[in-house]
Amino acid sequence: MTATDQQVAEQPVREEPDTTVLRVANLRVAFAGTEVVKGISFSAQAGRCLAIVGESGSGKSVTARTLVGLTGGNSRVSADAIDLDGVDLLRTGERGWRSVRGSRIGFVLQDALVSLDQLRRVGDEVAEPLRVHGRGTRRSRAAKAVELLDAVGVPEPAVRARQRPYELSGGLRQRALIASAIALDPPLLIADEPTTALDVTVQAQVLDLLAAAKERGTSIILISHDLSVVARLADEVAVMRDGEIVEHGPARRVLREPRHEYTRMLLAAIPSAHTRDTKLSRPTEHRPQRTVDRGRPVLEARRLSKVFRGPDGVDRTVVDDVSFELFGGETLGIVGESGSGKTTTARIALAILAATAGEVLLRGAPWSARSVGERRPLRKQIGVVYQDPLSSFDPRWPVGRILTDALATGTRPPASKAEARGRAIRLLEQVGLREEHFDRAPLRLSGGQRQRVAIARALAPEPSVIVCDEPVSALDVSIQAQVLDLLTDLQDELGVSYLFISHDLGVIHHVSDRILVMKDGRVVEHGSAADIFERPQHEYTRRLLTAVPRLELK
Amino acid sequence: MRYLLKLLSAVAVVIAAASVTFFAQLAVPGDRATTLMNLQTGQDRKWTAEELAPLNEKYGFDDPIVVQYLDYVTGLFRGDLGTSYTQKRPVLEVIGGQLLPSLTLTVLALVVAWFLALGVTLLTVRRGRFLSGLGATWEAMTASLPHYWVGIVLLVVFAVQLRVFPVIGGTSGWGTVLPVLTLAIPLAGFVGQVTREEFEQVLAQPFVTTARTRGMSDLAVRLRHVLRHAVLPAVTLSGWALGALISGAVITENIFGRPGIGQVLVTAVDTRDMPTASGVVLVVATVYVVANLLVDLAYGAIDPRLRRAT
Amino acid sequence: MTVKTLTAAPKPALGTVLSLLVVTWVLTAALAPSVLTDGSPTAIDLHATLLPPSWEHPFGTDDAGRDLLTRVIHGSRQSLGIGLGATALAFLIALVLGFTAALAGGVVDAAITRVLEVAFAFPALLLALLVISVRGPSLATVVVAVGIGSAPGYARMVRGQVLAVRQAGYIEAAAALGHSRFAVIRRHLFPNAVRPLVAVATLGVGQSIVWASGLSFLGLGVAPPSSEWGALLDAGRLHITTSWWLEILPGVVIVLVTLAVTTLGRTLQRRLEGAAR
Amino acid sequence: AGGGTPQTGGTIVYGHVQEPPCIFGGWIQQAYISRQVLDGLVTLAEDGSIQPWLATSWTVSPDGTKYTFTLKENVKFTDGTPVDAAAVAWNFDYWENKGGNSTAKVSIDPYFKAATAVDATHVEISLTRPFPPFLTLITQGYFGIQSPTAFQSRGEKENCEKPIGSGGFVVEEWKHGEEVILAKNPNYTSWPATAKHQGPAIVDKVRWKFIADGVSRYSSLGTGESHVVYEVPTVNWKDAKTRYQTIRYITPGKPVSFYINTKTGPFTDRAVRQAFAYGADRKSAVEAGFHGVIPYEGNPAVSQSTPGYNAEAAKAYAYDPAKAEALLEQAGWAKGGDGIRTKDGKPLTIKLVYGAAFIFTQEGATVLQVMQEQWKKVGFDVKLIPATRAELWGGKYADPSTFDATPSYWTSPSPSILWIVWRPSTVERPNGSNRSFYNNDTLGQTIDRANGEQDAAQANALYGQAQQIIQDDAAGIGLYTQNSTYAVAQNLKDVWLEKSQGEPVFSDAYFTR
Ligand SMILES: Nc1ncnc2c1ncn2[C@@H]1O[C@H](COP(=O)(O)OP(=O)(O)OP(=O)(O)O)[C@@H](O)[C@H]1O
Ligand SMILES: Nc1ncnc2c1ncn2[C@@H]1O[C@H](COP(=O)(O)OP(=O)(O)OP(=O)(O)O)[C@@H](O)[C@H]1O
Ligand SMILES: [Mg+2]
Ligand SMILES: [Mg+2]
Repeated sequence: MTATDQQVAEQPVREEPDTTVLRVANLRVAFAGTEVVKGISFSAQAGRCLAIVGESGSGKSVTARTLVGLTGGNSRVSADAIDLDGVDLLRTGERGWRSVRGSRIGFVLQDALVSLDQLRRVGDEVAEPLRVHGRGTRRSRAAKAVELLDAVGVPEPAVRARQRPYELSGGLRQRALIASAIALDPPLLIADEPTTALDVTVQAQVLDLLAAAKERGTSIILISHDLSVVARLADEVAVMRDGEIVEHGPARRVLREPRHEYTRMLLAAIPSAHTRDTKLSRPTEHRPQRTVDRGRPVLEARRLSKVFRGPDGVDRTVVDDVSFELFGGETLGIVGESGSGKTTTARIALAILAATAGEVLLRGAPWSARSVGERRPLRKQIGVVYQDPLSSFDPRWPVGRILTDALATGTRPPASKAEARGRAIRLLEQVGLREEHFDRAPLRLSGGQRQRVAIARALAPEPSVIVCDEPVSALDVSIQAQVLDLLTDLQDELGVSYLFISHDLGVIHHVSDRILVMKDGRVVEHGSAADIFERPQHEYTRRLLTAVPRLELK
Repeated sequence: MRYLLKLLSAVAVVIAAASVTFFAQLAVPGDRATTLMNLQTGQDRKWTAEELAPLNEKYGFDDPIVVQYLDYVTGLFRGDLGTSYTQKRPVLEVIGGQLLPSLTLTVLALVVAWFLALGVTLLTVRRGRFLSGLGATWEAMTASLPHYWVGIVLLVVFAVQLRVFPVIGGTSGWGTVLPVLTLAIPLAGFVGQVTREEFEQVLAQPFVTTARTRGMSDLAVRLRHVLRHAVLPAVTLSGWALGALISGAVITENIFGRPGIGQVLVTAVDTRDMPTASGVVLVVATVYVVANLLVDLAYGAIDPRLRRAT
Repeated sequence: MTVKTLTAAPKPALGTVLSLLVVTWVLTAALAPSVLTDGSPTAIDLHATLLPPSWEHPFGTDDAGRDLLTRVIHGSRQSLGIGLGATALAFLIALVLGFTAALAGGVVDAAITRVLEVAFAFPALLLALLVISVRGPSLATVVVAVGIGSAPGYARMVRGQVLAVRQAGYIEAAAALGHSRFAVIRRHLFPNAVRPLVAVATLGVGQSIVWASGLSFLGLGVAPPSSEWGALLDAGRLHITTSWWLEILPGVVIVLVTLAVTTLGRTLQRRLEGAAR
Repeated sequence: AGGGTPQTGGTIVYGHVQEPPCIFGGWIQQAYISRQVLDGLVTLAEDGSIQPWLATSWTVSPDGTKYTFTLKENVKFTDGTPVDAAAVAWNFDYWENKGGNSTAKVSIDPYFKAATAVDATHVEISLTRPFPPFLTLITQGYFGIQSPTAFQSRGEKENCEKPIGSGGFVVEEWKHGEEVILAKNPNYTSWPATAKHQGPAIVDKVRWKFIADGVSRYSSLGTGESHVVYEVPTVNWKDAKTRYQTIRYITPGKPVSFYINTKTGPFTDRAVRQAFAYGADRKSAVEAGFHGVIPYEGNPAVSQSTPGYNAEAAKAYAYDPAKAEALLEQAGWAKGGDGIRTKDGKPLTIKLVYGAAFIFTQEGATVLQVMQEQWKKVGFDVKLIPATRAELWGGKYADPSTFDATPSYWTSPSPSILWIVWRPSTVERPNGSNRSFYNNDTLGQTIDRANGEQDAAQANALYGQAQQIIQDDAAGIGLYTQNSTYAVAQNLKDVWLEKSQGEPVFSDAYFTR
C-alpha cells in the first residue's frame, strides 16, 4: 500500500474537484428519537460510482432516501450540507426537492419488483419523470419512453412500453425502472440494491447497464450488501455499519486490503470456492474430515415428475424426470434459476406434495408411496427448513412452544413439561441461541435468529435428513455465514444429511458435496462440486458460472 | 364460454332467490285467502271455508304446492312473474313502475357516497395527525348513523327549517337530493373506511415512493397512482351495496314519500302477496347479480391482472 | 443546520381512550343500570310530560313523563344484547359454513358458495320481514333476523380466511412434522383463521345495533315498553319538530356507542394484525 | 277568513297516509278515495238525515221491506253510459252476491234480499226484514255506484285502478307508491244535496299523495307543497289550529275499544274484566298519549258521534284502583311478592295484542304503555304484543287462545254496527267479527229488535240498552274515539267532510287569491 493510496482514501473529494456532483457532510437521521444514520459524509463524482455497502439495517437505504428528501414519516434529518451542484437541498423545501427529483437525481428503489405501478403501462411509468417535469408532448414522451427502454437493452421496446409491469420479468422490470430513473439524464443516479432480487444471469445484465450509464458521465451511488456486485462497478466504496461509515476508499483498495475489522469480516463471510472447507465466520478454522456412507442412500428420488394445471387449464410440467440419491452425512446441493422446480422437488421429497410420477424412498423403504397415516410416524426421520422461517411459524406461538411441539413428534418424546423445556433450551443452545429466547415471539427475533429457530425445530425430532429450501437467501452475508456454519457444524457432529436448495452458486459451492443443476424442471447436470464448478459440461451451467459476480478485481 | 357459464350461474342465482322467497312465504304461518279477505275488509278475523272458497279457487291456493311452484317457475321462463293478488296487476307492472325510482335513488346514492368518501380520503389520509384523525372519525361516525335518523334530521333541517329542498319532492330532481343524501352519507362512511385502510397501505408501497422520486407532488401521487389501487375494495363493496340498498331504501322512501321497490316489498309481505314479493326478490337479485358483473368488469378495467383470474 | 420534522400516521390514542369511556359507560348501563340511575324506565308521571332537558331530567321526558335518560340507560341492555347476540349468531353460522366450505372443498364448497351467493342476492330486509312474520316482533326475533341477515357476509370472510391460512407456511410445517390433519386444524388453522375476525366482529356489534333500529322504524322491533334504542328513535320521530330531544338524543347515543365500539374494534384489529405480521 | 277572491282551476295537493291496493273496495282506505270518483244513491247530512244524491227521492213500503229509489235523470257515467236503475241493481248484486265488496255485504247482511230495476229510473231494493238503518248504511263509500258496462268490459286491473263512476273526478293516473292524480269530471251533474255548490268541480285536479311519515306530511303543508293533509300528528294539532283551517271528525261506529276475550283465560270472569276497566286511568292515558287532541271514549260499543249513543253507559268504570283491587281480591286473585296477582299458582297475565304501527300509531302505543304501568299497580301483568300487519291479516290472533284483549275499531254511520260486532256467534251463523267471543242472547235479541224498529226514538232506546249490556258485562272496554283530522291551507276554501265516514270532498273546493 502506498502513501498516495492512503491519501485518496482519506480525502477522495480532492482527487477531481471539478466533477463533484453531490457533497454530503455530517448527515444524521433519526426515527422517533433513535439515530440510525450517525453523521456520515461522502461525495459523488461525475462518471464515477460510489458504492455504499454494509449489513442489513446499517442505514444504507435511509441515507439514499434522505438524498431525495423522502426519508419517511416521523424522521429528523440534519446535516451540515447536502449540496447538489452547489445548491443546498436541505434549504429548498418540498418544492425544491420536487424540482430536483427525477431531473437532477434519478433514483432506483430497493424493491425493484414492486417499484413500478402495476396498473399502469410500462411506457407511462418510464416517461413519468418527463411528464412531471413538463418535458415534451404526450406523443413525444411516448416515443422517448420506447427510446429509453431500448437504451437500457429491453428487447422489443415498443411492445414492452404497452405492457404492464406484471407482464415483464424481474430483469426487464428492473431495467424499465432504471430507464425511468435516467429519463431526464440526471447527473446523479442512486441505485439501491438494484440486483438483489434478480437471478445471476439477469444481475449481470443490469450491472452492465449501470456501467454504461457511468461511461456516459453519470455519477452513480450504488447501494448493496453484496460485495461481489460492488466489485464489478464501484470506483469507490464506503462501508457502513450501525449508521456510520467505518471505512471509505477506492474500491480496489478496500476490497483487496480491507483495513477495518468489519470490512475484513464481510469479505471473509462470502461463501465461494475458497471457503469450502472452512468456517465462514471463523475463517481460520477448518472442517474436520467427514465420512460419507455411500452404501444405502438415506433419501432416494426415482424419476420424479410433477404436472400442475394452471388457472388457464394448461398443464405445465414443473418437475421432469428428476432422480437423485442422498447418502448419510452428505450434502446434496440443488441449484437453478427461479422457477426451475427446486422447491417442488423438495416438497415431493418430503411427501407433502404427491408426485405425478416417480417415487421417493426413505432409508430404502417406500416413502411417497405410503398413505398419509403410515407416513406420519416416519416423519421424524426427515426434517425441513424453509426459505422464509417466519411464515413457517404459527404467529401465535412463542419459540418454546414451537420447539416443544416439534420434540413431541420425535423419536423420544419428552415425558414431562420440564423435560421438554430442558431439551428445547438445549436445542436453542445448540443453534447458538439462549434460554432467554424460549419465551420470545418469532416476530421479535432477527432474521438470523429466526432461521436458527427453524433449524432447531428441524433438529428436534432427531431426523437423519434435513431438507433446506433456500435457508439463507433472506439473510445478509454475515448472518448467512453464521447459519451456514451452524449447518456444517451440525453435520460434523450429528452426521445429518442435507438436501440443500439455493439459487446462489457461492453458497452451493461452499456447502455441497455433490450438486444437481436444474433448469425448467429437468436436471441438466449433476456431479461432484469440483466437477460442476471446474469442469462444467452443460452449456447452461457454464452460463450460470460466468454470470456469477466475483470479487476478483480487474 | 366462460361468459356463458357466468350468465347461467347468474340466472340460477336469481331464480334460486325467487324460489326461496316463494317457499319461505309458504312457510310463514297464516292463510293467504284469509289475509286477502281481511285485507279487503280491514279486519283481522277468521273466515269460514265457504267465505274463503272463491279466493282459494281463483288463485289456486288449494292446488298442491308443487303445482303452484311449477306454475310459478315456468311462468318465470316465459317472462311472466304472475299477477299481484292485491293490486290485480301483473307483477312485472307493479314492480316496473317502482324500479326506476329505486334504481335512481340507489345508484345516485352510490355515486354520491363515492364522491364523499373519496373526497374525504384523498384530502385526509396521512395528512398529519389532526386531519387524518378527523377524516377517520368522520367516516366511522357517518358509518354508524341509522338511516332514518339521518333522513329525519336532514328533512327537518334542510326541508322544513331552511326550505332548501322540498319535503315531499317525490321523484323530482330536487326532491331526490335529501333521500340520496340519507342513503349516501352512511354508505360514504363505509366506503371511506375501506378505502382509507387500503389507501394507507398503498401509500406505503415502494412504487409510490418511486413516483415521488420522479418529482411528483403529493396530490398527483394520490390521484395518479394510489387512488386506482385503493378503490378496489370499495368497488367490491359497491356491488353488494347496490343490491342491499335497493330493498333497504324503504325507510328513506317512507320519510320522503317516494315510490320505490322497498315499499312494494314490505306491503307485499304484509299482505302475503306472494307473486309480488317473489317478483321483488327476483328484481333485487337481478340488480345484485348485474351489479356484481359490473364490479367484475370494473375490476378488470382497474386492474387488468384480475381480468384472467375471474 | 436544518431540521425537518414529518408527522406520523395518526395514533388513535385519544379516540381510544374516549371510546373506552363510552363503552365502559354502556356496559355499566347494560349490566348494572342502577349504578347510573335510580329511576325506573317505565315510571310514568303524567304531570311532567315532554319536559325539555334539565338538571333533573338531563335528556328530558317523553309524553308519558318518563325520564329519557333512564330509558336510554335501561334500553342499553337490549340494544347491546341485540348487537352481541346477532353478531354471535351470525358468526356461529358463518364459522360452520365457512369452515365446512373451505375444508371440504369440491362439491361441498361449490354448494355452500352458491348458497351464499343466493343469500347475498336475497334482500336482507325480506329476510327480516319473513323471520318476523313467523315469530312476531320480539327481542329474540330481532336478534335472529339481524343475525341471519349478516351471516353470509361473515361466512364468505371466514371461508376466505381459512383458504388463506391454509396456504400459510406453518400449516405445511406442522404437517411436515407429522401432526394429524385434525390437530393441524385445531391447533393452527382454526385459531389463526378466526383471530382477525375478532375485530370484524366488534365492528359487527355496532352495525347490528343500527340495523335493529331500522327494524323498529318499520314497527318490527322489540315490544314496548322496552326502551331499546331503536324503539326510542321510532317513538321520538313525530316529536322532532316539537320536542327535539326525544329523537335527537337517543340518536346521538346510538352514534356514539357505535362509533366507540367501531373505534375499539379498529384499534384491536391493528393490534392483532401488527402482532401477526 | 272571508278574504281573497275565489279562483277557478288549480290543483289541490292532498297528503293522505296509506295507499290502498285498489281504488274501490271494502277497506276504509279505499272508501276515502272512491268517494271522489263514485257517487252513492243517498248521502248523510250533518243533522243525520238522509239526503238525495243519485236518487232524488225514495219510498219505503209500509212493512219496511221495500225501498224504491227514483234516480236523477240524464246522469252519465264517465264512460258515457247512463246511470240507470239497471246499473244500480247490478251494483247491489255485485256487492252482495259476487263478492264485490265484503264490507258492503256485511253492512246490510242478512237483511238484503234483492235489487231490481222497475224501469229506467226506478230501482227497488227488497229486504228480508225491516231494517231502518239501511238508508244510513248505504251512505258509506263502499256503496259507490260503478258503470257495469265499464266493469264488465275491462280487465281486473283497470277496474282496480280506474273504476268508472259518475263522480266529480276521474282517476287520471295512479303513480303507484306516490300519488293518484284525479282530474275533474267536466260533465258532472250528480252532486249530492249536501254539496256546497252546483256544478262540476272548481279545481282542475287533485293530487292525492301518499305520505306515510307524519313529520313530512304535516311539514309539507308548512312549506306550501300541499294544501290539505290528513291525520295531523297530535303533537302538531295546536300549531295547526293557529295556522290553518282544521277539521276534526269523530268517526261514528265502534270506537277504538278493547275486545275482551270472554271465552278463555282470566277474562272469563266478569269481575276480572271490570277490575281491568277500573284499573287504569284510561282518560289520562289517552290525554297524555294524544296530547289532549283525541277524546277519551268510555263506551266500548259505539262512539259519541254515533246516533243512539248511550252517554250514561260511557261514564262507567271511571279510574278506581281501589275498586279494581277489591274486585280482584273477591275473585280470588291474590297479590304476589312482585305485585302481580296470582290464582291457583297462575299469574294474572294479560296478553294484549295490538296492530303496531298502523291501527296503533306511536301515540296509541304510548297510551297502552301508560295503562300498562297503571294496571301493574293493581296486579295485572299486561304483556303488550305488537302484531304486524301480516300477522293480523293472516289471522294469527283470530283464535281465542292467542290473546286476552285487543283494541280495534269499526267505522259505521249507524248504531246497527252493534249487530256486526256483538251479534252472538252460532254454529249456523258464525260471527267472526265478535272478537270478544261474547255470546249473549239477550244482547243479540236487543240489537235485532233495534235494527227492525221503525220508530227512531224507540230504536235508539234499544241500541242504548244494548250498549248498557255490553258495558255492564265489561265485554269490551272503551278507550278513545277514532278520529280523522285534517289541516287545510288558508287559501283553499270549502273542503268539507262527508258525514258518513269523514271522507274529504274536493269537488266544491276552490282556491282564493
Ligand atoms: N420509516 C422508518 N421508521 C423507523 N425506522 C426506520 C424507518 N426506515 C428505516 N428505519 C430503520 O433504520 C435503520 C436503517 O434502515 P435501512 O433501511 O437504511 O437499512 P439498510 O442498510 O438499507 O438495510 P437493508 O440491507 O436491509 O436494506 C433500520 O434499523 C431500520 O429499522
Ligand atoms: N401449487 C402449484 N400450482 C401450480 N403451479 C405451481 C405450484 N407450485 C409451483 N408451481 C409452479 O412450478 C414452477 C416451479 O416452482 P418452484 O417453486 O418449484 O420453483 P423454484 O425453483 O423453487 O423457484 P424459486 O427459486 O423462485 O423458489 C413455477 O413455475 C411455479 O409457478
Ligand atoms: Mg436497504
Ligand atoms: Mg423455491
